[in-house]
Amino acid sequence: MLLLDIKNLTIELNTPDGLIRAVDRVNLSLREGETRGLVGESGSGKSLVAKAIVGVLNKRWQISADRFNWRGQDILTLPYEQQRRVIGRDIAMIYQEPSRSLDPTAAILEQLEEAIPDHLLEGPWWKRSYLRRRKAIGLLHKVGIRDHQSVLQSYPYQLSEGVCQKIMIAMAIAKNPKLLIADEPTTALESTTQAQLFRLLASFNQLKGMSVLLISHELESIARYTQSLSVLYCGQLVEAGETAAIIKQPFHPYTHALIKSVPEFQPNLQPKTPLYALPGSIPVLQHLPIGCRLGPRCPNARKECVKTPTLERLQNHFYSCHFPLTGTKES
Amino acid sequence: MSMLLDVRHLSKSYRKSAGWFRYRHVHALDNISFSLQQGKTLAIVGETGSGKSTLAKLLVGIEKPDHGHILLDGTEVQLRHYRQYNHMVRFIFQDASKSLNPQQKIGQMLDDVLRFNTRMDSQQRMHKIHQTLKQLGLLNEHSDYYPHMFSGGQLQRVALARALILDPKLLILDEALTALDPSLRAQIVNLLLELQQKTGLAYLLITNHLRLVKHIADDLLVLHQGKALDYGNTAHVFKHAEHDYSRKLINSAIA
Amino acid sequence: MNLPWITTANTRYLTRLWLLSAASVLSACQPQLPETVRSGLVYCSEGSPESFNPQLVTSGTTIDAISQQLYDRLLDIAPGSGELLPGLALSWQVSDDGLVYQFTLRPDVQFHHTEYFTPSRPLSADDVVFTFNRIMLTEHPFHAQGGANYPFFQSVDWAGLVKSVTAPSRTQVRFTLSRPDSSFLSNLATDFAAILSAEYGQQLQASGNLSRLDSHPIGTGPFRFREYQKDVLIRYYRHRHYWRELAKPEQLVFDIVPNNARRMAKLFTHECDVVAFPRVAELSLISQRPDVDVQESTSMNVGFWAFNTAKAPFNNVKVRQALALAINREAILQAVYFGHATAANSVLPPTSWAYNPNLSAQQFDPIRARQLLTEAGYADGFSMDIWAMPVQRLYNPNALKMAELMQADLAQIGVRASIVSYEWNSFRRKLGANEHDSVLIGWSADNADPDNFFRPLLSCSAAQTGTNRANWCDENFDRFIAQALLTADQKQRRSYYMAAQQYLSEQMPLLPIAHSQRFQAINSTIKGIQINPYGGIALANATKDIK
Amino acid sequence: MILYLLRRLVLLAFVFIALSILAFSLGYLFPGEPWQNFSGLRSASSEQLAQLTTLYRLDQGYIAQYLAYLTRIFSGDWGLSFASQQPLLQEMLTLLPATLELAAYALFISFFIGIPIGIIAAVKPDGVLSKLISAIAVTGYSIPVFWWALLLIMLFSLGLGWLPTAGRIGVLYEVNHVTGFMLLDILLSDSHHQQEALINALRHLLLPTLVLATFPTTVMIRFTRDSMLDVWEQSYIKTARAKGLNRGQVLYRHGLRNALLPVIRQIGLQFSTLITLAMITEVIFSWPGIGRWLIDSIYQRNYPAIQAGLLVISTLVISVNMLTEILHTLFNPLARKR
Amino acid sequence: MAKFRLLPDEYLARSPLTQLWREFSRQHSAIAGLILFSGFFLLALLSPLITPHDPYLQNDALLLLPPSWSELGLVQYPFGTDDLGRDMFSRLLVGARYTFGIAMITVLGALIMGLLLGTLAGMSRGVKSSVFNHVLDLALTIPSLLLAIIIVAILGPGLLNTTWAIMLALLPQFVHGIRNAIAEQLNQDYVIAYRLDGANNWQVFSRIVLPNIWERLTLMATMALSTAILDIAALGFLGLGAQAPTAEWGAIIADSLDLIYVAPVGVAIPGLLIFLAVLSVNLVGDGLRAAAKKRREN
Repeated sequence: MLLLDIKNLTIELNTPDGLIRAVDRVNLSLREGETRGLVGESGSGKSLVAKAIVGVLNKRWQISADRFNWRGQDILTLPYEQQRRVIGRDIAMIYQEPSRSLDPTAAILEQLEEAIPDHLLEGPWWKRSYLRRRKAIGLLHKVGIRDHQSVLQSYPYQLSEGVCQKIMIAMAIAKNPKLLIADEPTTALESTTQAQLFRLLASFNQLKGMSVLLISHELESIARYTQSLSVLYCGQLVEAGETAAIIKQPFHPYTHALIKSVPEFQPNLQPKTPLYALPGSIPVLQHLPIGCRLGPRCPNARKECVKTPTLERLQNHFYSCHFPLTGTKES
Repeated sequence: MSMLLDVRHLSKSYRKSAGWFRYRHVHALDNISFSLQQGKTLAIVGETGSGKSTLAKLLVGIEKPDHGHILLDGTEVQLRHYRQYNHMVRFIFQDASKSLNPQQKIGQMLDDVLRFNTRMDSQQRMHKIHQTLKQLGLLNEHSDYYPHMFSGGQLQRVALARALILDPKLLILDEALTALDPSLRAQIVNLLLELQQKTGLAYLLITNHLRLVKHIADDLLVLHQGKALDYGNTAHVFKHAEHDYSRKLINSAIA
Repeated sequence: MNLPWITTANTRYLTRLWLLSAASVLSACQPQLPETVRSGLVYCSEGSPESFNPQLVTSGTTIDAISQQLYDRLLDIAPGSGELLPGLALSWQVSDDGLVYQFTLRPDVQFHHTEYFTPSRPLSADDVVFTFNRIMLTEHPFHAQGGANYPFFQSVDWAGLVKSVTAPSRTQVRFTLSRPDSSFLSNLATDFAAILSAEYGQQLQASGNLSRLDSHPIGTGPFRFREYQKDVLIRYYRHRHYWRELAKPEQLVFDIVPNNARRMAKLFTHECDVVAFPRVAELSLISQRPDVDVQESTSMNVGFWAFNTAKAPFNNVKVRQALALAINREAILQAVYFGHATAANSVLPPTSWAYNPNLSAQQFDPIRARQLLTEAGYADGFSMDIWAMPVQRLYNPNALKMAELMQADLAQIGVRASIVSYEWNSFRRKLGANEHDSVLIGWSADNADPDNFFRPLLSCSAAQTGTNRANWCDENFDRFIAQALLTADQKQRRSYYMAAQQYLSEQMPLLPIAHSQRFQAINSTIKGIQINPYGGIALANATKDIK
Repeated sequence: MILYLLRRLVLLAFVFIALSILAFSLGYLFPGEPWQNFSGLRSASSEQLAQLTTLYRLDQGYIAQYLAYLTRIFSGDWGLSFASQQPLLQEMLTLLPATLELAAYALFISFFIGIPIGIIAAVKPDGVLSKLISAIAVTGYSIPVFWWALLLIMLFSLGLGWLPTAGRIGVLYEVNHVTGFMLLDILLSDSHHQQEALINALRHLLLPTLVLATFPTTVMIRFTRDSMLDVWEQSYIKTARAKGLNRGQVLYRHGLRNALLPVIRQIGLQFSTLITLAMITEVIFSWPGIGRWLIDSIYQRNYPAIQAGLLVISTLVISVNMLTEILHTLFNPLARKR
Repeated sequence: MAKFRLLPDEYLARSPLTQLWREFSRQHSAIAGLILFSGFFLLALLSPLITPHDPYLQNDALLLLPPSWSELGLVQYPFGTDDLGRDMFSRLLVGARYTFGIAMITVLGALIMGLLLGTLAGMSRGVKSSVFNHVLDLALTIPSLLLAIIIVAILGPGLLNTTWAIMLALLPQFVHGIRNAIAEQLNQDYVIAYRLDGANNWQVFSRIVLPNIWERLTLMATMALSTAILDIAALGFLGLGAQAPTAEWGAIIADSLDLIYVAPVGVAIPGLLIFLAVLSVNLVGDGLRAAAKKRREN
């Protein structure tokens, strides 16, 4: 069953100069127990999509979608409070800068306990606070923090980013969410810790069947831990499908460039030889090209590219390009 | 071939107050030695607290070492004399946007660099600026831009222009590639490699991005808590790291 | 309750506080006021008293606040006619040579009972002897208290005049003079000649607190002292054993409000029942209000501009005349007195029997003034200070404004005047030290005798004691007023005084500016307040008409 | 933490020493003889002068004099007031509570009205209500306090006749001076007319408090609003929302705590402004407090009083500042970091 | 095709200054404040030229004339005359010079002194600066008006002394603010980069620090200006500032206070002017702050 099914999600920013379409008709779906990567460079709108799912975008952003189903229920049509309740119950999110995502004035214990919903505590009410504490300690153990006593009494500034991120995860899994969205969870961390965290997320996915939406701008760091992949460029979905298939044979020039620019995916590349790179730079929000937004940078661009390509499907592999890198364009 | 940069037994410690009138000595760098040839790239990797940033500061002369010597082209460096030093070594910051004065146009900034360090007249300076911008794939018009008008990749080019305009022999890049988007990073990496081939520029790459190191660095130095663990040819260290920590670091990136 | 300081009693208060505060703060109606509040009278006065002993002071503010309320005198002055009436003295005899005065005291006059003094006996001759010996005898234990300064008595040369005060019996007091003095009885009736308690004096002497005699007063007047907070208020309670009819208000508070506008505001908000010296500028406005009555009475006073004649260039009579000619008095009368005053030609008001009607009115003639200055050798003018009182007085409701007007006038003749003002007490202190060039000040009569204007203001003796603001000492003038005192014949006295006035208008030690009316604004529910033309105000008979 | 407190105390001591040096040097800076400015005596006989010279060590160096001055300050001998010739310390001790009472109520209002309104304004920063509140706030802290006071007096006292214009209580009420705080004193008194006195005192209190509270309240509104908006943008708020807490819970548990921390500090800064404004308010409402007394002292050239007033007010202000800073540190783990 | 974004986009092309102005001009209240502010500024400059009457000329024939909207008023005297027959309108116009103009001068003086001291403190470190800190801490805790009152108590009342007093009273906050701003700048990467480029202290200060803190300086100046106006007026009102004939607004209020029932205009209008002057400064300051914040966000 599809856990999350979003069709044609559009997010627009209200500026004094007019509406800016930051996310342009993006489709995203997620099965139960699936780990999906959402890849895109800066300005691709990947964080916007994540925030739109969790519903924490501020008022300057306008969200619309043809379909925005969470477990079969279109949550955009729900009243605000109910929307919050559904999301709050089922979806958890962790962010790029864990230390800033924790309230600097509250002790970890307090913040962790707060994340534990009442309905998960089984026992008479007078035991609640004790149970809550036990549960908090249990959560810390789950994310691999052994020294719970000192951590619980600490304030965020006393802990390293890695530990903070683990606590964020602990808080996220406290309510047994169906979906965990991790928005660039490792950017601020040391490389040794990064691997630890990815393994941790993967283990929750495998052990508890929790779906994970992993967002990153580095393809290579998430390719290893995800089953499926969606690639965004400048607010447009360029390619989606099985991770392995995409890495092996990308259809879209952008995905292709992304993969080729990473030395790791090029085992035959000699050290100190030039990498494959798309020319130009990522356009800023205020100045997006019309049609296929990769157009100006695309090596294969032609006249047709001023029209936005539709999303095509080849088996389980979706792409959005007038001139895909392989096969013929099916009609 | 003489060494462009030769660092010998460099040590640096800081005093940290630990209560009333008591101080603790923190060894940021402990007896570090390495050398770098012209046209080569040395990568220094390590986690936060390993002494990477201290090393960078010592190399550009923001701070003075407690012990040890830094030899540039065979002569010991007199620190704090940036103006002479600048023709040899230039520093590139992690965040290009933060290293540029938001109130100053790029052209002015580059002009200042030339005015401080050379005796060119304004005509020559203008010419040099245009030349450098072109070299980095930027346009003359960009000199009228303010930093906020550039995108991230272009800013890194501007930062490179600032460094290269003095035709140095060595660039120190402090995490300068880490925060870039992959496609842009590839562009910059290509640019750096191209420059190295053309001009024989040497790079000292301070980073913890090991995948990149593997591709572009000739030599590798692993720092951990102020101490040098492994030092040698990149491919060799990747394959036969002696210390556990080095192995762990390498594995986390490659595995 | 885990807060230790909240006791049950306190919680009761707190609850009450909350209950009360919200609803009733704005409501003006207050049921069942306590008697001290209900019948209490608030008199808003213009300044703090300097002392609680009238012997030591001259200022009208102090006299208004203390004399009539706390004390009685041997003699009183009839408000209308100025005749002398029996006060604490039932009767008196004068010897034929005018040198011995004998008074018979009223029996059973009680002194105040207060927290700090309980009298054991009624008024006796000892008290009168004590009172006056304090002034006269330098060896008197209280004489040196307060700086041995008795300005009024010194200005009338009391010590030179009175040889002795004795008590032939408990009810008899005898004054022996060294020379006849026609103003002697009038001086005894002034507010300064209040009778103190000898018994209280002894008690203080025993405890060593001599200064309390002047700060914690005991008298025989209608009210007794309760408390004094400087610049805030004076509180009196009714004297329950007063020999005359008891005072109507249970409590009398002098609310000290130096600012005119604020005093008016308090009258309008009924925070004050009686307001001293309402601003003449607002009289028409005040009289339109139904809740306020304005009382007007003639008053013996004069506002003047005194030159420090001991200082150059003011020691030059031509300079003084020139300055006098330069002033446009008509403008001052309009702008400062708002027409509620008559231009003064002499220090003596026209209502006095000794007034010289032949004096020419002072001219406004800047051209002549310039000439005089040139003659005096000041063709280019000079710089001078005009000291202006910071407070409002009957004789000059706004000295600062008057000074500003004069500043502009003087500029016409090349005299550069700067205005100097200090807080009132500093002002008086510095004035007493004769630091000024010229000063805008004035005088209110204490009794009906013309001598009261001349001697305290312009005599040599007053120049030493500090009430002579012109710092003027002139033998000719002193001779006139001394001769006037030696004769009891009014006609003869008058001729001396006329001559003295003529002499003054030539010498111009001070420029008389105006004789002002006295006004009092009172809440229209208050009845029975009397203004005394010779200073002082009686509040004992005031009643509040409460609906 | 103890280390931090100790450091603060050392700083406090340092500041007080500097302050006392300033107050001491005022004795020389003011016109007149130093012995006059220190003792408050206008004139002294030669024996008195000799006595003062030994007591004040005027014949010795400045340091000895300063030490003698400090000794006197600590022993409570602050000299006499020029104007009243009363001991200054006692005079100030009776006046200070009046100022403190007024300032406390104003601070109370600014706290309990300013903060909630600031929060309301932050809830919908672009709403009409928020704009209205902002407009009122900017008006409030732009208005000159003395003019505002006069306007209110003109309206409520003279125009409508609702409220009195001056003083702490009707002069006909006699309240014993126990604590110096009027409402407390009335409650402590045994009078049968407590109730009437209390109403009367509250009526007197209303306008001055309102006037005095205007500035700090509006500043507090703006400050709270800005602080709240700032905090509301932080990612930990988003985290809290994502935890499933509702708006009120987020506001209460995370928003308020973080937004109010800088506000605590603000109170300390407000207090010094408050004292200044209280001085003007006291002058206009004839409030018998230390501010009015100090300004009167300037008119009267009452140098010993100015000197002492400066010392007391500055000490008060600095202590409150220090206290709020310590409180701020106590509540803010981030500040404890250093 | 690499430079498809060659022509700078309209918004981004602006220098930081024009961006600030653009954000500023979007706020109606800020623009209204700026217009009002300019009005007061011009008034302070030009008031002696445009007063219909001599503000100090006493006209004995026209005492306490009511304003011209009253039946008894005269058109030539829009706000009537005071109790010495001086034209109220002219006095109020000239008052801009004292209350507003002197406040500007005061702030300017304090700003220049503050810049000197703050720079010294900001660019030097060590023990010196820690002692300096404590002195500043002390000075900052004493409210400016109180400090001004004390200085006036030493120097004696008068407008000039008030100016000095307020200048001195404003100084600590300027020094503090400027020192912090400079210290903040000096910690920036671009300053280190600039030093590495070979810039000396003066070059760092003049080319980087100064252009980057002027915005903060302006903000500080607006805050100080509103304080200065209020302080000058308050001291004038208390009789410690401008003395008798000077047409300073606070002093006019104090003068007119005695006549508040007869001529309430004398209290109402100068107060309103002070209020508007402070309001305009505050609106400009708030607008500037909001604009700077908006610009940083974009």
